[in-house]
Amino acid sequence: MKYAYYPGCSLDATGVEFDTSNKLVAKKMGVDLVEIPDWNCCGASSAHAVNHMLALALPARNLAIAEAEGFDTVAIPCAACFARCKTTAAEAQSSPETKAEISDIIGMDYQANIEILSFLDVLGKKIGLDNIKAHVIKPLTGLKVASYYGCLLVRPPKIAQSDDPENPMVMDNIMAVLGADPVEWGYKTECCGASHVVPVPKIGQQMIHDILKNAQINGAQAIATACPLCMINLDMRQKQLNVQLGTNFNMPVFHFTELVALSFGYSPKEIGIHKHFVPAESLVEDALSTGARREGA
Amino acid sequence: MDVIEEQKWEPKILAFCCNWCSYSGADLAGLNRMKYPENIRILRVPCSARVNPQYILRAFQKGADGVLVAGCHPGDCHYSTGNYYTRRRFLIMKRLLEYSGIDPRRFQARWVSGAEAEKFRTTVTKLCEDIKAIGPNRKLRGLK
Amino acid sequence: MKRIGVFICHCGSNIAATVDCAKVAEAAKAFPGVFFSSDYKYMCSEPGQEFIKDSIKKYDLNAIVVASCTPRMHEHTFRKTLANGGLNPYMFEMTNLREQCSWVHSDIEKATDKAIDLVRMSVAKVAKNEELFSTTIPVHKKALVIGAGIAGMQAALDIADAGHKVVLVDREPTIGGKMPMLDKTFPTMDCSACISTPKMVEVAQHPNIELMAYSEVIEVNGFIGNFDVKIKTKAKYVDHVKCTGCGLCETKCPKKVPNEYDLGMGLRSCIYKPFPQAVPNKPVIDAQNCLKLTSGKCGVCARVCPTGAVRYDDTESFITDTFGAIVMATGYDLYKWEDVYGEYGYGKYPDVVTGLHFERMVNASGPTGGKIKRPSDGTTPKTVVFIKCVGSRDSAKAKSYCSRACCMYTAKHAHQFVDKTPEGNAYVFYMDVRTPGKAYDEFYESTLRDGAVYLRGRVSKIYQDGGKLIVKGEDSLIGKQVEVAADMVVLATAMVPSAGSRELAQAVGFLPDLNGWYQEAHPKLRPVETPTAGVFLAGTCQGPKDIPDSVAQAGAAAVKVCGLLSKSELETNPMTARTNTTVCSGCGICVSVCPYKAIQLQSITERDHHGHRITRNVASVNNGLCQGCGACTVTCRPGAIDLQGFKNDQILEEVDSLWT
Amino acid sequence: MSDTTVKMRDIAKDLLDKGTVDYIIGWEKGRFSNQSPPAFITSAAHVGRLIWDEYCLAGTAKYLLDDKFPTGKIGIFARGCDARAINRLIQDGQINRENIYIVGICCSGMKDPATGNTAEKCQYCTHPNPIVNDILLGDPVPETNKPERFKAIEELERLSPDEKYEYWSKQFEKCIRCYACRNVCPACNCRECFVDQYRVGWQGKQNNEDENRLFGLTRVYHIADRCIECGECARACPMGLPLMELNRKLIKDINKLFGPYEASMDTETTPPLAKYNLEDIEEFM
Repeated sequence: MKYAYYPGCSLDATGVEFDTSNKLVAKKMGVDLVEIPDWNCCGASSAHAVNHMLALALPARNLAIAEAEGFDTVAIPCAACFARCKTTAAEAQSSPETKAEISDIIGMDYQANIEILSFLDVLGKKIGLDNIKAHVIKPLTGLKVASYYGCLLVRPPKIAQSDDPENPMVMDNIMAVLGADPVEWGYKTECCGASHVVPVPKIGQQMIHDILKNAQINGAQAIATACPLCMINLDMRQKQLNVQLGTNFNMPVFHFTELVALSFGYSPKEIGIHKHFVPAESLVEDALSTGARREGA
Repeated sequence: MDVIEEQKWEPKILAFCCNWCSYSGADLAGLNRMKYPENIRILRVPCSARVNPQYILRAFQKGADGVLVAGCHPGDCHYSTGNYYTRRRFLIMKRLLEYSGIDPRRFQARWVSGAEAEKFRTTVTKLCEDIKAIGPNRKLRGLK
Repeated sequence: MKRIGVFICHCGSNIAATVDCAKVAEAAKAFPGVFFSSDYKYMCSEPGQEFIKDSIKKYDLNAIVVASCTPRMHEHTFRKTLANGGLNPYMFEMTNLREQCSWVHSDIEKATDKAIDLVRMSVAKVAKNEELFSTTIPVHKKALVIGAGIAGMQAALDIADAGHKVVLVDREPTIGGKMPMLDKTFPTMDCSACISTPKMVEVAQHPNIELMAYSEVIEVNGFIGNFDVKIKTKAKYVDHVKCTGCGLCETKCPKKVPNEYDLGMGLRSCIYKPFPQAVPNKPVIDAQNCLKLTSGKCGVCARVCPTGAVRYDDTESFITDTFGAIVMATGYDLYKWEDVYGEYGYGKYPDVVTGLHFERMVNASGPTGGKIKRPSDGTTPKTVVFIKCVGSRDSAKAKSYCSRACCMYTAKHAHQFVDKTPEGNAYVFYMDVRTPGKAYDEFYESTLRDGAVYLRGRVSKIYQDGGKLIVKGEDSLIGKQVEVAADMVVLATAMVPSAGSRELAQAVGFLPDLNGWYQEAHPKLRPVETPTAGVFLAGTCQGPKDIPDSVAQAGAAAVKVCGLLSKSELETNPMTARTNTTVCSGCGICVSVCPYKAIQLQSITERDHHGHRITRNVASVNNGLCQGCGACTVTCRPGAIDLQGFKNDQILEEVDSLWT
Repeated sequence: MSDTTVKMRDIAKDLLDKGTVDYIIGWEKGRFSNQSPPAFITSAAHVGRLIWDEYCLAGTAKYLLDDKFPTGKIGIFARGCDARAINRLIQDGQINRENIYIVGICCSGMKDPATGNTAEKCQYCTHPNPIVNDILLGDPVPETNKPERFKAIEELERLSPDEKYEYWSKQFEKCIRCYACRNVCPACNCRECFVDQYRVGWQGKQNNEDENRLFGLTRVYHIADRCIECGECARACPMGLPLMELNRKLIKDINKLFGPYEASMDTETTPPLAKYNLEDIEEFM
């Protein structure tokens, strides 16, 4: 399998472990990820609020390059980038005029026929659970994970085309084959408030709080995310929350591919677990060791 | 037709009306003493689905200046589904007539319920006006 | 050779004021085939009719045209006049000079010209008329009612009380349908079982009603007055003649399984009656679960039965019977919300239940003995959220129609909950509150006074939060998001046609509407008839209804049936389709368009032009079924199938007459 | 001699020898090099007459109507168009599938004897391979749905009513009412055609432009949802009326109005005018 790979800005910065783990996992699975040459920011979280055509043109340029490079599929880890690219494709496909206008703006011919996959799709749909299971050498036995999808991977349903907008399962299923124990919880697809925490912290913090709380109530030891924005939001702000709202959250949060990479035998260090705000190594070590013990037994 | 005839020409329009809706709609127009042009000749059929598209050709051939087919609204057919067939048949026939060069305004199909006296009146009045505007039909006329 | 008489009616001044009747009569004399033509003041009057009869004799007329009012008014009158005058009543055509000429025009000259044209059309048509004779078909004075819910029972009782035999079929082991499952009925709050079970008993004891529970209609042939029906009775494994219904077997049966009647909330034995007041009050064996029937072991029930009524070797049995009329009363099912409403948890939260579950819970004879308990842990809920329009009025996900009864039963549920749980809170999420019915809105108002909180808005999500169900929704009146931590959620799920009702409709010979409800023959004027003559509708099979409406409609259907069964034979309308077999090539297109399944291909044997005997198919019309719409005639390219009274040549003559 | 011809003869011989069929309908060489009219081979001795070349224009299926109640099986060579014609006759209840043995031939098109170019009926052929057969000759020919076959219709549609009328008047004044179009048409399988009926008087017998037109328009409506586009009518017309421009107009509209439909691709599908859809487009409000 050979995919064009669009990391997006976050994976160059706050989400670097996501990038690392994606590549490690892909390598192990024999998937060839080719970074789109000269890619630009997709404008997520801001462009669409400012200028509609701009919001379409930015992702379109990256997609057009990928098409020009002869790729038929692009893999996009960041949920926000994914959503913007899917939206762009949908609008271009539905209206030749829009497509023409976009092509005109970016000065390239955008076909809008390249397939756009989130990393969940890549693992869940393309690579497949059996295939993943086959590569698991260090199962995360008993690790109680709350799979968190956020909004952009499932909404709007017609565009995101996730497995189920109300109750997506693809990440839960992946966690299960890693030997982890996905918990049943209610905040899978609630918004993490990423775009609120800065302008109106009160609202944003409450949203984060609700998510963490619900995960906690349902017995999760950790949260797995599929979006660098959600990740940073849930991970980085726990301390702040504890101060502001008098809570005492200490819930490790992961990029879901980090957990996959771990179970594939990569060390927490090479993945970058130590870079997390909420310390996660110990939890991981425990999980891995229980796994090892069970294996031994 | 010579000029004199042309001047006193009055169109003759044949209207096929289904017994249960459109024909009683026309009756209601009468009960309400609504006025509409004398050019309409109503031919009563049990259901608009009884109207064979060939009759339309025949009417034009014999000299009709316009033809109307009227039936119950879809869903209200006395025979439950008849007018659904009517709809398909005349969607096709309308286009065939147009294709063979008949002015589309000369043939119309309309749903007129037993209560729609007003709709019946306006429909036939409009039809008459249209046809007076486009003049006598000389197409499809048998060489008599 | 036709000798046509034309009679122009003045209708006092109604016609004469605008149409020169004498002139029309005069003009008619010149029309081909007209031997006599005259005008007269009132054709429909006694002397007017005498005038026609005398003229028939005097001028030896054999076809008549009367130009007066609309045939929808007096066609029948004049047909009788012809009959009395010694002519076949169908040698008659009527010209509508009043409603469609004199009343709608004012220019006398033009109106008169038009009148002449209209009469010419009638003359041209009548010249092609043929004598028609209506035949009669016998009526079997016995009715079949399919479905023994409240509607079916009511229809059966009304028909039976009128003195007709009725066979009442239900596929369940007991009759009664859903009404006995309910606790109380709005708005009067009287006990549902207390008013429905006596009806069940009445049905069972009625001398004119033959009850066939645990049975299904599997085949219907024939037509109005003569439906041949095949009915299957499932294997009961209990001889209901011997069985006294003592119930000993039920108490001794070792295996218990979830009770369908309690929607799985309670248990029943494998030899069981669905509920104590079941009718017939005798058990059947559930072959899927019975140890004896599945594994050959056990056999306890047979051993304990004092009358030896248990028959493990019982098999399904079939009967065929002939009925004059059929009443469809197949009722409804609840929409499977679990399949589509992920936001409500796809049914994975035990404490999210349907209204029917709630009915069983509050029902004193239900699985919880009338105590409202959470299915998950049996505790008493303090906060209950009711969600209306689950599946109804939701074209995006489910059904676009309104299920009509939910607003009221939700109000009832909310009332019952706050009533039984003084310190409890009831929240109702609604789109609209629709209470069109006697004392309905008052009931809703009282529920509000009881303290139920109505929130106008949809619920976007339900999720489990520890022991609580968090219900996130919108209060669109204050434009705020609301969140309720509930102990239990009750969904008012949509009504949908009962399973298998489509297949049954097709067997009987008509098609359901888009949503699968049974289509009435006319939405306004024939609401309890179906397009198939002799088949009538009662209750929710025709569309969502509450109990009073179902009962009322059942009564209406019963009256239609009684009207039909009061005749010993039906006169068929002779103006039906008929096939000219020499022209018919048996292509069968007409068969597919007939709304009444009145046309069938039938093989005939004849000699071909080489003198060989050949057998070929031709269309044959069943006059009992044909209603004379003529849809078939247009599909027939050579006009082999033609409509008596509106034959192709008649209509073509009418058309031609206008311009010749 | 093409090897298809050889195969044809072998199969025919085999079928006749074994008595599988009483006779077999195919083509033979005609009087002129550019003619290969239909042939009826009744004995193995005559299979040598059978031929397959670029002039086997005539349809074979319609002949089955002349022997609707055969004593034994009838063999028939069928190209794509003939196969659909056979389906048409079966669906219209005229013949029995059990009574015929179909030797399918994948057909890459015939020549117009006059010009030597591809015959018009073949130029627009959408199903060159027999969709129904008991045995198949030759390799399947790639199929395309030839949207260009509606081009002529679209051009006509663009004309004004008077221009249209003028165009068709010119055509119908040529018509000599020989009914060849009807006689070759597999959809025209009535026992008694409306136009031959005297009693009902569907239509005048005079041969003039308007009666001709009435016949033409009525006929095309009669085959509206059953025409298989074999193009036989236009081929058979001695006066060269562009009859397929009428048939294809209706086919085009039916597809546009009631969804994709090709007549006689099977023998079950109810023709569009014999059914309805509650959601059909509404122009008569």
